[in-house]
Amino acid sequence: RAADTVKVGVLHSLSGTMAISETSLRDVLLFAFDEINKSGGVLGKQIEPVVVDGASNWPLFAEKAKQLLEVDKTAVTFGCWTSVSRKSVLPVYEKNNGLLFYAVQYEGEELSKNIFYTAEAVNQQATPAVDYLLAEGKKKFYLLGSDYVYPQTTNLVLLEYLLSKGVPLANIGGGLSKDSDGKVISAGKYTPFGHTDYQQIVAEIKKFAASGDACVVSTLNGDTNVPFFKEYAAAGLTAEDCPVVSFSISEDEFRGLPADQLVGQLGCWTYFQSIQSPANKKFITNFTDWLKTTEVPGIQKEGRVTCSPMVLSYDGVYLWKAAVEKAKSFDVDKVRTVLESGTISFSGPGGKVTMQKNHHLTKNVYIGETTKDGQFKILKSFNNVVGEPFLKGTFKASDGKPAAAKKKKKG
Amino acid sequence: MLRFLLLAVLCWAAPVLAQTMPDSEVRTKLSAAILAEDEAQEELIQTVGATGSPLAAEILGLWRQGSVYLDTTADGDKIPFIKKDGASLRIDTGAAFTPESPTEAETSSKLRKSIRTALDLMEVADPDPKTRASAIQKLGGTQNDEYLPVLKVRLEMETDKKVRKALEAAIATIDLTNEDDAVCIAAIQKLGTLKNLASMDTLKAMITSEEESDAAKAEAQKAVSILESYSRWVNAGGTLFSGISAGSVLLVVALGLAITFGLMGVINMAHGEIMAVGAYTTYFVQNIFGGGLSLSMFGQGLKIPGMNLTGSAYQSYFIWAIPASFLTAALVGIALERGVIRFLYKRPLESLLATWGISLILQQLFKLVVGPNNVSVSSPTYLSGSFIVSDVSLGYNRVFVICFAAAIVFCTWMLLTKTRLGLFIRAVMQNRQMAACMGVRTERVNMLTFGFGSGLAGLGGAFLSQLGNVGPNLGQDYIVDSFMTVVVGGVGNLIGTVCSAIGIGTAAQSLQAVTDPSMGKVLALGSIILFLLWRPGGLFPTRTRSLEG
Amino acid sequence: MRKPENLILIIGALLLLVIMPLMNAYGTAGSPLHVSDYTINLWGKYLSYALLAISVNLLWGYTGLLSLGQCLFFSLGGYALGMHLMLKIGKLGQFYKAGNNPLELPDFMVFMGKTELPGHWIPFHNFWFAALMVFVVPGMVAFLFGWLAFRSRIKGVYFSILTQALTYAASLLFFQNKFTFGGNNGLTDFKTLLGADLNAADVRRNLYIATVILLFTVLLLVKWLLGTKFGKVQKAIRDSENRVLFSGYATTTFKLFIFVLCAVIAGAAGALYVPQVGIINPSEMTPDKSLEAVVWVAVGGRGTLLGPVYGAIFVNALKSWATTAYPDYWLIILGGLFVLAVLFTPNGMAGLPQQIKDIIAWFKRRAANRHAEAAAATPA
Amino acid sequence: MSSTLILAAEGVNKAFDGFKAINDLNFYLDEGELRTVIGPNGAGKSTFFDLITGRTRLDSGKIVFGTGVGEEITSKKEYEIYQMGIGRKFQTPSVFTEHTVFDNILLGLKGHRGVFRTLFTKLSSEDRDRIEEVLKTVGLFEKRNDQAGSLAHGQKQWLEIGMLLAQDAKLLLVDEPAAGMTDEETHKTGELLLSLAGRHSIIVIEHDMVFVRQIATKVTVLHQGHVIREGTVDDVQNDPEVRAVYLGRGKH
Amino acid sequence: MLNVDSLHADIGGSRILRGVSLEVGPGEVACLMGRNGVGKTTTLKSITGLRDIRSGTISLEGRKLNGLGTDARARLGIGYVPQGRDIFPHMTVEENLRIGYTANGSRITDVKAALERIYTLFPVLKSMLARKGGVLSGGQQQQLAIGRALLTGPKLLILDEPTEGIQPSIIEEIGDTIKLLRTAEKLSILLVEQYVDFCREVGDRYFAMDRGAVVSSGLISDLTDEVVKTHLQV
Ligand SMILES: Nc1ncnc2c1ncn2[C@@H]1O[C@H](COP(=O)(O)OP(=O)(O)OP(=O)(O)O)[C@@H](O)[C@H]1O
Ligand SMILES: Nc1ncnc2c1ncn2[C@@H]1O[C@H](COP(=O)(O)OP(=O)(O)OP(=O)(O)O)[C@@H](O)[C@H]1O
Ligand SMILES: [Mg+2]
Ligand SMILES: [Mg+2]
Repeated sequence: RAADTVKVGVLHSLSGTMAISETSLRDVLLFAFDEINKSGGVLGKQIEPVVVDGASNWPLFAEKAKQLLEVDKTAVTFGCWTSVSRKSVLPVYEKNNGLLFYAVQYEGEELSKNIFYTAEAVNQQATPAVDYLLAEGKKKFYLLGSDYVYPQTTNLVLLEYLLSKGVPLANIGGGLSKDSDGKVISAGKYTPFGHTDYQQIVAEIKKFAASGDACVVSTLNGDTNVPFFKEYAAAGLTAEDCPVVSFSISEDEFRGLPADQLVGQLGCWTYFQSIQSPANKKFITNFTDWLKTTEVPGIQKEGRVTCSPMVLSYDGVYLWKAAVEKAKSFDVDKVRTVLESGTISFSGPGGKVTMQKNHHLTKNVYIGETTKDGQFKILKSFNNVVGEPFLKGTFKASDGKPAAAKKKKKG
Repeated sequence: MLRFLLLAVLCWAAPVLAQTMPDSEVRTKLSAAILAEDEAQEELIQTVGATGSPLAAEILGLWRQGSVYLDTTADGDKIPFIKKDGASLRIDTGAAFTPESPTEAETSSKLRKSIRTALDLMEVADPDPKTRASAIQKLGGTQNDEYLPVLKVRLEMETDKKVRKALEAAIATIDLTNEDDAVCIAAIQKLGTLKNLASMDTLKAMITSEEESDAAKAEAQKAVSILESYSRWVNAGGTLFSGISAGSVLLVVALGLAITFGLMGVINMAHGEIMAVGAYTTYFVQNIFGGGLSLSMFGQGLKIPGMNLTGSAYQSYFIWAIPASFLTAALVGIALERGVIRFLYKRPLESLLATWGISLILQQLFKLVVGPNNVSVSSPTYLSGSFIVSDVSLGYNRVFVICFAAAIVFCTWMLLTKTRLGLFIRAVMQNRQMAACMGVRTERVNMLTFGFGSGLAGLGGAFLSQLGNVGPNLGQDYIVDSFMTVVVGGVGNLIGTVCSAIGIGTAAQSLQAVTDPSMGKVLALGSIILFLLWRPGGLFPTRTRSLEG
Repeated sequence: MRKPENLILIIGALLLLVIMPLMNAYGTAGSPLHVSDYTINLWGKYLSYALLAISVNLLWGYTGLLSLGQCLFFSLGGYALGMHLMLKIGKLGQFYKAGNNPLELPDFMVFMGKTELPGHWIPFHNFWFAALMVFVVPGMVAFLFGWLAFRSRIKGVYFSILTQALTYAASLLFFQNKFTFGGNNGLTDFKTLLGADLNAADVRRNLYIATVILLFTVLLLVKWLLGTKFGKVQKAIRDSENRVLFSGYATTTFKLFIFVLCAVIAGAAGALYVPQVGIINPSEMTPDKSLEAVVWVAVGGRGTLLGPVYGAIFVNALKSWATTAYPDYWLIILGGLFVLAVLFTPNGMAGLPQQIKDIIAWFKRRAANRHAEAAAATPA
Repeated sequence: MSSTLILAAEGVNKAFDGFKAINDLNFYLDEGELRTVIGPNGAGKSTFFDLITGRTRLDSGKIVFGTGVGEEITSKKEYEIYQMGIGRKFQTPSVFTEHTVFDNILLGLKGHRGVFRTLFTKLSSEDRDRIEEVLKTVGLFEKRNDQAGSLAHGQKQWLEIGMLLAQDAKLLLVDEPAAGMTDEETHKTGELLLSLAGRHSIIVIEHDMVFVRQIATKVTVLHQGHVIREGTVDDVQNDPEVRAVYLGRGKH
Repeated sequence: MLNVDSLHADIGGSRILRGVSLEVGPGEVACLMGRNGVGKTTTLKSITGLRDIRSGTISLEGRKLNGLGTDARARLGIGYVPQGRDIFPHMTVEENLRIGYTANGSRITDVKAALERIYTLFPVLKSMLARKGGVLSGGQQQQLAIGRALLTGPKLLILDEPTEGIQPSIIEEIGDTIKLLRTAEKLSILLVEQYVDFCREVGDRYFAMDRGAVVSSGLISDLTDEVVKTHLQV
């Protein structure tokens, strides 16, 4: 039996704080494996998933990664959501020369030869979103995020980016932090994990937005979005007054938010469930059907949606399959060489994705606004955006003086 | 009379001149607008808006909320319609009809924004002063001098004090862009005296702007300093309010624990999960009032039908959810007490381990029964919105929490001090054996007390569903805070819990206001540490003469 | 009671210190006589946890001070060594290789925009300084905090909540990027320790052996401590602190001493833990981690010498196994186990043999009674 | 102050939430004296002991301990006062319930009480002998390996007396030693106390007048926190005020 | 009234009671005596249900109490004053008393009169109604404990060394009260007492215990110095 199966690791948190997000990725991965197995497997071998629970506990992630590589000897692992979980397993993959596919938007600034990032890089989410908002005539940007590395790094990039687009410092909200010489080094308002009280921040945003043309760029993470948006709605702020663009709310997270109070808020991802392509339709139908029949315990069957991290996980599986088939081997070095050749692509539910030499994908980026039913209506798309992990320092402030509010004199 | 005047006013102001339009024409225009695209659509909206017709207002309002539908007939025509009392009414004729394949008419934020402006203009004459004031403020914020005439005429006839103030501020804000320096300066002064905070950013920008005269800059500087000192007061007021409301949330969350832990001495690590039971109950009640819900329990599908209520009947779900959460959580609590905790009264420290185990089990059960994601609980209309009291905004939800906290504290206090049961509870908690010797049915009292404490936790959960996440981890977010509140107040002391909740809430919010949320939290914890070092028995330590006390 | 304890200590030491490493080094892979590198590494982790549990137990089980912040000291020890390991990455760092980190700063500092090494990091280049700090930092923090706390006679749940607040505040502080300890991601991707490759099997084995040695040293220390009069005073404090005070002992000093000692043990445990798991970050300091350590002690047997070791190994091994075997149900299994443990083994795992003996004795007695009754019932 | 005094309390006041438990109390004890304090329930007798041992802090007045100049003890910590040589038996027996009877005495045994001393000094054979001697005196030798928590009420009383003996303090404060003892045991306690007097200074609180008569040379009567009489047993017993507030009309 | 027949009880593996039998008739005061640690308190605790027994029967007015909980026994009419008082420390004196007459429901019909009687018996309690039970002096707590037990309106009152720590004048009054309760209200009383004179004064009957068994019993008039010497002295 062992001869015609290949072990594949699934390393996600199925318990603890991150389970609310990561469980769906486990589900879609199992679906992808079943789909592949039905159509003959990979190199004629059936995929045998090894599912382990990282339990939102970072040292446990490292332990589980070791187990997958050293005990189970999996050919590849799909997993991790948070950056810290990825950081904790990275040395393990490098030491054992393993292969990890990582599918969740992240801050970049990392490139390991053993990890392939199907995730959105900052330039596949944050900067296109800002481009869109600038085009919509937004002049003031309030940067809000959770107090950890992804938001901080993203906002560092965004600060450079906004300045490069001529947005004056005065129009960047959330607070600036300066070094001893008075030079602005970072911007944004940060709240701790599990923060539950957004009264003051919302009051601040309300003031910030009172003069119009403002928006909020939110890198708030997971759970904290709910209290934030509830407070936002309760304070009477709407997307018309001051839209919020969030990078961490996908359709899946939306299930926990009162969608009717959020209509019109923006999201930016490389996939939306509402994409009207045959590939996506097929994906959704097959996934829903699979959910009905699967017997894996603990899989939620009702009211499921699809979202970008799920699709990027799914894409990852097929990219790996394509690479293995091209390399005609499961050997990590061979698979990596093929993946790095820039020739492996897959036409997934979110459009065609291609693995580049820098271990990131080229893919389409979509901006959408939320609708009452918890979906996104696509407003704009950017095609074939090249993922770039190292962005900091690439945007230079525009040399034009910061534009002061123009006085409109009747001419 | 009023309407006539307004129409006259609007005629000057509207970008496209329009005569009073008969309803039929309004309908045609509206339906055209709905079917049109891009600029044409926006123009049509402004035209219809300028009529001031209440019919237009109604339909535009519906459209904005996404309640306008399109029916595509067999031959590809599209008919816009609305739904009213179960019937579908065509917009172009107002007649009822049976749609063939209805879809929602699309809206986008741009579109909604232009509808919003059209509606704002109409709302300047709305009978409700609040609506009027907010519409006026928005018009002022655009600094678009085309709106000036409308606002000025309105000012002449406006009697409501608040609306007048809004009108004056709006006019002054628009006047800031006036090229006549005198008008501009007058406007700056006006904004200063009106203490109009919304104009602060604009005024600040004027100070550094190269296009302003020095006199105007100086005036702006003065106005800004007036506004800044006023804003400090407003901020302080806001902070105080958010402190009290945050404290009330803490109180609602910790009160149940004050009973189960404070009075009974059970280190109840499952307190948070019992709150989650309350929150999930609210979610269930909401869905039963609405469209029902389907669960997949351990892979088995389970459909719970809903009552499909709408409007205020649906909105009243929360009123029902409150007692329901109390009861469900109380039942869960009683089951816990009977099943596990009653064996541990003599070993209080062990209750920590057992209830921690229970909390793990419950968390995973939530995941398996309701699903790993958070679920969505919407706020009923009466809990969203806010009062504005001299520029401090008091959210209804927050005011409600404060009142609610006060109410449950009062009830709990009455129960514990004024009833027989209360007396027995305290007796049993202080000396179980002796209470039994007095004839108190200790088993029953234990059960009821734990049930009551759990019920209170359930109420806390019902409330949190209005403010934050409802999901398997709900409890974990609050457990540390709950224990801290109870202990800082002095274990076993209800009044202490109240004071400590309000105190911690206010301190945390004030510290957050002067630093940032992360640092604020660190400092709040720091002050708790200092406080406990200063008063090692909590706010109201209990004393006895026994050596162990 | 004493005898089996000594026996277990000796057998345990032999097994963990000699046999397991030998089987790891010389067993042929795949044979039943082989212990894999993975297993060695895993046990290294469990045993560091066991050390942490011992420190919790010394405080809670013997002195009655339930610290819900013991992981703070564990993490501080871990961070102290982690900082050294971080600096030793040097030229192997990603940004150095990419050419934009000539100063060999830790990578996280580079991308958070730091241009020079913060002053308090500099001495950590030296291993011996870092090693000293592993003990000094947790010890100092414990001393300062304990001095304030015990001086104001804080005790019971108030002490627990206070320690919880402390570790919670510390975790939030370390969480912040500006605090210069790597924020949420913490310190990770260590490469070498004293010049040896941390990923090499023999280095791992040596780390494991170091952990075992420390574990048994601490166990012997605790055993000795309990036998002295100090141990009796300590236990009396748990019983009735006021009475001890009226017997002329300055309980504050006693508690402070034991608190600092426990912090140092926890710190050393953390320092051994970090190179073995490869990461240290603020989530290790959150209150629930410390609570977990308390749970190990309770499961293993509070107030017994070996209970915490059993508890830490058992719960963590169970977790390792169940998160793979039953990823969807393991919390229910673990939670259910805790409940059952509380209800049926009041003295934890360490008390289990005694409990079994008691049960057998009870059955015997009952049988004897039956016999006697039957004899009495038969009319003479 | 006279050099023969070992304890002097002057103008001591203590109020709890407005209730004056000790009211302008003046009390002097000579070295080696055995003094009995009686008084109605709630007169403030135990509170007086609390004040001496540092359990409660006084509101005003001062308490001086020691022969010669003496030392003010009112601001000292409990253990410091103990280390100066004041031992106390509490009214409700309080022992280390989870220690054996032997260890209870050991903890009470005279000796150094610092952290390092307790860590590194071994139990000498003299100490062991002393402990066993005390155990025999209080009749608990057979129970020496039992947990103190499992003792009966009266046995705990004895154990606490034993701890006091082991301490070998200069001043012994004994609160109701005979409560819960049989008449014979009460008598034995009396003899024990008498044998200690002289070498130690002792204050005994007691309600059992037979016992008081057995041990007392000088009796102090406390009422409402104030000394109302001081004198021999007979003086006190015949005092009408004492009879009214304390003894009652009975045959005492 | 109360019948206890060959009670055996263990604590932590060692046998404490070895076949204690005693009975208290209606309106009778029985004194249980014995040296320290012979098992008097344990006997009382077995009767009130605070301790599990191994064998033997306990019955009140012919009703078997074995298997009933402490609270049920209390409601059947057993009032208990424990050794060590066991006042509810954080409740006021008034609340401590209130527990007495509310927990047992209807047994006391005239609460006011009952309270008055307690106050005349122990005047100090009346002046301390608002004070927390835990701060009272030892003797005051003892008085409160007796008052509280009387307010449950018991048929059988069990007192464990009630005179301990109480000033002489009040001991006398307690004695008088016991006599009064016996004659006027036909209350049965089981009294543990070390103080032989007190027993002689109030008792009808005595039981002397030694090493967990009743070794001598009879009418109080039989409690000669001889008996005291052999059974109550070492
Ligand atoms: N902490 C306190 N708070 C309030 N009142 C107190 C406190 N401590 C003592 N008291 C009161 O002070 C008075 C004196 O109590 P104390 O215990 O000294 O009496 P005592 O003379 O020892 O009586 P007894 O003979 O009954 O033991 C009592 O009325 C008591 O209620
Ligand atoms: N919890 C316990 N564990 C073990 N032994 C106990 C326990 N409680 C009491 N004993 C033992 O039981 C015996 C009888 O105790 P009990 O309290 O009934 O004595 P008593 O006759 O009431 O004595 P006293 O007059 O001192 O109150 C004593 O020898 C005591 O050591
Ligand atoms: Mg007293
Ligand atoms: Mg007794």
